[in-house]
Amino acid sequence: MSNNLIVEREKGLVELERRIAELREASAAQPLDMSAEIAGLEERYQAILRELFGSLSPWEKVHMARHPARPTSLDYISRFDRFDELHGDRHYRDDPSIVGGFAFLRSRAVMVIGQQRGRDTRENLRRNFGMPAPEGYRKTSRLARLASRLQLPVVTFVDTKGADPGISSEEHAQSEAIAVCLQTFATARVPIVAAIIGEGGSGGALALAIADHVLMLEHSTYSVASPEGCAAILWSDASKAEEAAARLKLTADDLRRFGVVDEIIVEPLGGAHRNAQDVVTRTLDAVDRSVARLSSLSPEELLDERYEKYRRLGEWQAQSLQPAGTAQ
Amino acid sequence: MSNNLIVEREKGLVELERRIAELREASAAQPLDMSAEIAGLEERYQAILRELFGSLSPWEKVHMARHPARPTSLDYISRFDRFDELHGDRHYRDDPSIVGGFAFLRSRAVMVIGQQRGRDTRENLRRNFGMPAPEGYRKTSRLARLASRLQLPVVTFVDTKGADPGISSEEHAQSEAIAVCLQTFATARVPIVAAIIGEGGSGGALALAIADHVLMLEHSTYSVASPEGCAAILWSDASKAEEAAARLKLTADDLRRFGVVDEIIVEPLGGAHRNAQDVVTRTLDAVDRSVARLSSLSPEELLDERYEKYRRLGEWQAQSLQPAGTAQ
Amino acid sequence: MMREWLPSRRARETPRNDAALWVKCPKCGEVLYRRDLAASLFVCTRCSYHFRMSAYDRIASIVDGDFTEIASEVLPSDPLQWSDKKSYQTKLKSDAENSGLSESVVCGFATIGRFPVALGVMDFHFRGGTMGRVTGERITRLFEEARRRKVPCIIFAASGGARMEEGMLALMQMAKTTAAVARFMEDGNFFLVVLTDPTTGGVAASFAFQADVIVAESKAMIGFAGRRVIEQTIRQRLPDQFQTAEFLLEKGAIDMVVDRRELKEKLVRLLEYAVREPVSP
Amino acid sequence: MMREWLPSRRARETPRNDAALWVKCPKCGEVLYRRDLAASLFVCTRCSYHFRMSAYDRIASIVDGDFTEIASEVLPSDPLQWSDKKSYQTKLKSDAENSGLSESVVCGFATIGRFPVALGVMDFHFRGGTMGRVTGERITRLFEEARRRKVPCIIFAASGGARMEEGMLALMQMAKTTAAVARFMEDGNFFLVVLTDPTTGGVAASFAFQADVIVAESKAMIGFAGRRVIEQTIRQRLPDQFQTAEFLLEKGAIDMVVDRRELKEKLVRLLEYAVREPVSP
Ligand SMILES: [Zn+2]
Ligand SMILES: [Zn+2]
Repeated sequence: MSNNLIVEREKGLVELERRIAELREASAAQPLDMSAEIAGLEERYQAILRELFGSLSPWEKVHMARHPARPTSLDYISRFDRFDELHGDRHYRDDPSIVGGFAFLRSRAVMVIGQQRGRDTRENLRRNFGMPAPEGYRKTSRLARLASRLQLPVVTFVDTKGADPGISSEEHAQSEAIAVCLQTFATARVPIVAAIIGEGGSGGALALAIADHVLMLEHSTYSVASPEGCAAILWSDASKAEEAAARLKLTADDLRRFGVVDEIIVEPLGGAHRNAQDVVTRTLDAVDRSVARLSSLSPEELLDERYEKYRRLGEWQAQSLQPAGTAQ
Repeated sequence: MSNNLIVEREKGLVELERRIAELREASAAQPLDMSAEIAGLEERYQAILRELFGSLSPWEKVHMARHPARPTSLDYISRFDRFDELHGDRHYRDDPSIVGGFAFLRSRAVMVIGQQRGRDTRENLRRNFGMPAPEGYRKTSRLARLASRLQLPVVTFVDTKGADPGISSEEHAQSEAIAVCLQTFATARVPIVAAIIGEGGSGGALALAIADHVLMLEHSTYSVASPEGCAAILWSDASKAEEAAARLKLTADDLRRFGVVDEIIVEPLGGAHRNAQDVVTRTLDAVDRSVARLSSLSPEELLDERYEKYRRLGEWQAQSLQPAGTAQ
Repeated sequence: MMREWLPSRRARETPRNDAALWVKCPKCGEVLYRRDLAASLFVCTRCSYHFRMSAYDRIASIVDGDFTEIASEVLPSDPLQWSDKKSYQTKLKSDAENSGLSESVVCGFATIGRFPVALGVMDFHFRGGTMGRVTGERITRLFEEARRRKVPCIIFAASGGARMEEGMLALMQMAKTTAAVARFMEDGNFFLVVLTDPTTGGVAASFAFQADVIVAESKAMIGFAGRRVIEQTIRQRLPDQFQTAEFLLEKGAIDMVVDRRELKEKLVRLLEYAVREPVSP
Repeated sequence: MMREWLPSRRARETPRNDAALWVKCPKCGEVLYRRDLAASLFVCTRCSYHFRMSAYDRIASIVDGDFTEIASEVLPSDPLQWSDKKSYQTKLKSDAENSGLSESVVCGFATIGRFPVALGVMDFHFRGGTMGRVTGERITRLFEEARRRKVPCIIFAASGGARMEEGMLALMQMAKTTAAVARFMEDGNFFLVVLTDPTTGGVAASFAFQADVIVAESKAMIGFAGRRVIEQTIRQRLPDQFQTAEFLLEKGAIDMVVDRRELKEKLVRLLEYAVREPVSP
């Protein structure tokens, strides 16, 4: 049994999908008209999909964001018109949990940087489950500085449980690595567009997400801490993660309302992996539009707008920042 | 037996020094006038000193530069009016072979950075015999950048056989660390004064010595490679180090003539360690004078002059650069 | 704020939850008379254990005299309408009562060794020093005002990280403070941080590690991930030394470790290098 | 320089000291026909071993057509009047005869994929690619002129380090080239380096590792200290992989490892990101 709620739910669907496919095949091979039967099954299938995925709770979205088949950074990056990967922090190591390099997005040269989890166990081990070490954040800072030097817009893909919490990461000053990354993004003299495509976990995610325009997939999550971590910290009980997920306001809708996210990319019913092709295309379109718009600004305008954006975020007075749906 | 030529030579002197001291003591305790005898011995002592140390060959200077009692960076730094050490490369490690921090030199705030070998075996092990690892050069770059930000002049003390040639130094990109150090010094917007106080070995020494004014102690050496290394590379025979020392033009006089060094600090007969107090004082005076002069320049003037200085150094045409003494 | 602010504020002494006259040192077990402990800046006179210090005690121990607080009118609210066992509002109120603070940081201007400085002091007694919107807002205003005044900024960090109960709005304070710090530093101003026990998570990973000079108090626990999280991840106990100030010094992450009793003198020395023009008394 | 420069210069092919028609691959032992080897850019057709390449062969393999050399009138002299078994002058002469070069670097301007670039190519066949005064002077002039023209600069590094026979004047070229690179880059110009076998010492530790993007050829030996020096220091044999391009990639020191046969295409791709405006043909 998978520990992913969504994967579990999908298991029933597989049987239905198989039956529809079989009927279609039979129908094509026989003179018998089975179109009514097929249509009936398909209607039922769609109804089940709507029932299962039509309205996802925050906790369900957490599982959707972690779905093993959900498109990862490389699924987006490979759909750029071209990608030339750059490696290393120039000091200590190349961290495979961060992938970055030059790319063309529609005929526009950009620097793209993404957090990359594995798409199977082996890759997950190699990529440390998408949790960057300090070397990964230092690679990120280096590439962002290079982009700033060469006047290339920066595009980032955020998909991490969080920064790596291991011993050597502490020994190599994880705090410093993230802090410098934040400072680099805050001061880069080029447009920055970030897309939260999966799990956006804590400061380790934010390190790649200080941006002039932040996109977020409908079922992605972006959170001050993982629900499990939050529950452990506040209630010493990780099993209360579902409750934490609900309280943390980590959904795209909530964050759009708070102004943390600027634009939401709608996902197909059942999640991005059910039509990855389409989701990636629309995401890249949205990134492209933002980069195009931001490219008309001077570096000074960009920096001023970026400063003001984050300056206003979470301003203390604004009662209007409260999510409309939860107002009492 | 010491493997240091100078230390060996000093052994005979010790006996003479002891006898003079004994006579002095005896003379004070007795009514007998021994002043003539004492004067005679002292004259002899001075004569021997002149004979032993009056004119040092390049190879002898190599040994003088490595003399275990020769004042080290900390012997200079401790004579600043104040010193507050700063540590670490902020990434990986604090390298004890580089000592740096804020200091007051005569009432002027500066950033001081020096290569520090050990003054005994234990300290030598801790300080890696004064051979900096990449972390040491990264600490140096960090402090130089900080000085540039705070508009503090930079004072460096150079005393190293060379950069550490170990496995982990290669793994941590020693080349990159030195290259960045050079670039940082080339572009620092504050006066830089470097003093070659002991052995100036290769790129690992130069990393702290791109400066607006370079001082060199009379018996220090500053060389493209250690004589042993040079002999090993060119002749696969490290025992020809003495010959290499002569050829390499590594003495203060040679380098002053080439324009690599701007000013020579004269040492007492027998070397700096015979009157460290005086040598340190005169060195700090000279550093102070240079810093004072350079402080009147704007950052742009400083950078232009520094650029031109190194631009001209080793210019290909200039026959006049040939040491006068060796012209044929 | 008037000169009298100090004695009145100082009436509340660390550790606050212990109303007794005697305090037991958690490290050496020595029983210390509260007034002696305060006189030694909350450092155990026997083993030098550094008790966690309240913000106003800290300020009093560092500034020359007056301290002009800013942004004290910026007060926390409850953007997520958070409630678990208690509501977030209730937690804020009870922390305010226990700590005498309205948020996890106190910001203002003062002189230290006659140097005018911007001073921000975090307090672990308020929500574990976590950074909420108001923490971020106050720190941001401090850097913005310090930039206008062209004075150095000193922050005493003490934090469990970003505050859960304000969700992403808390995390965004990392971005906001970072941007303010960057502008402040780009103008050539001096930023010094003192890491006190404990400094972790979103505070460590934003403004704290962006400082020009990073000082840490003896034995302070400093890191990104919490000790428990790491132990759970690697499934083994960490050495005691791990994530201490002394450990970080060896690892090159910080500039120096200082005993609290020598801290003010050290800060003044450091200011003398960076500023070089103390005001006349 | 005229269009005809290439065929005449290319007559001299690597490896130069072997006049025979056949060359044996030092890695796999395959006997290769010299013309085939040249056609495959001096990469063994069987095992992909990359032979060291001469500067003009390299240039021919990279540029679109013409190459306008600069600073070829800057010629080495003998500042230290060096002489050991042979005089330095004699060594220079014999290296010049064997390599067809007047110094260890050839600098000039060309187009690569229609991008105008400054191009500096070091050659290990001249004094082991060591950096003397003229090497430094030529590279410095290249960066200065590239800065004036606002074109990217590409350097192919191959070096045993600073040249002993010119003493400290050789070492000072690290400072000189660094200063020129810094000025060039401060103006926002793009600097790319290709590390070829071997790149060590003073060249690795100055301009080579200052580049925006660092490419290395497959299996190239790259490091600061020479392998022998390290082995003598640690008194043990190093693993074969140590200091190879692939090793450095894993250690995060370089951006990518490229097979020589794909190098030109890769360089053009990289220029397209950094420059974005190739000239019309
Ligand atoms: Zn105690
Ligand atoms: Zn072969």
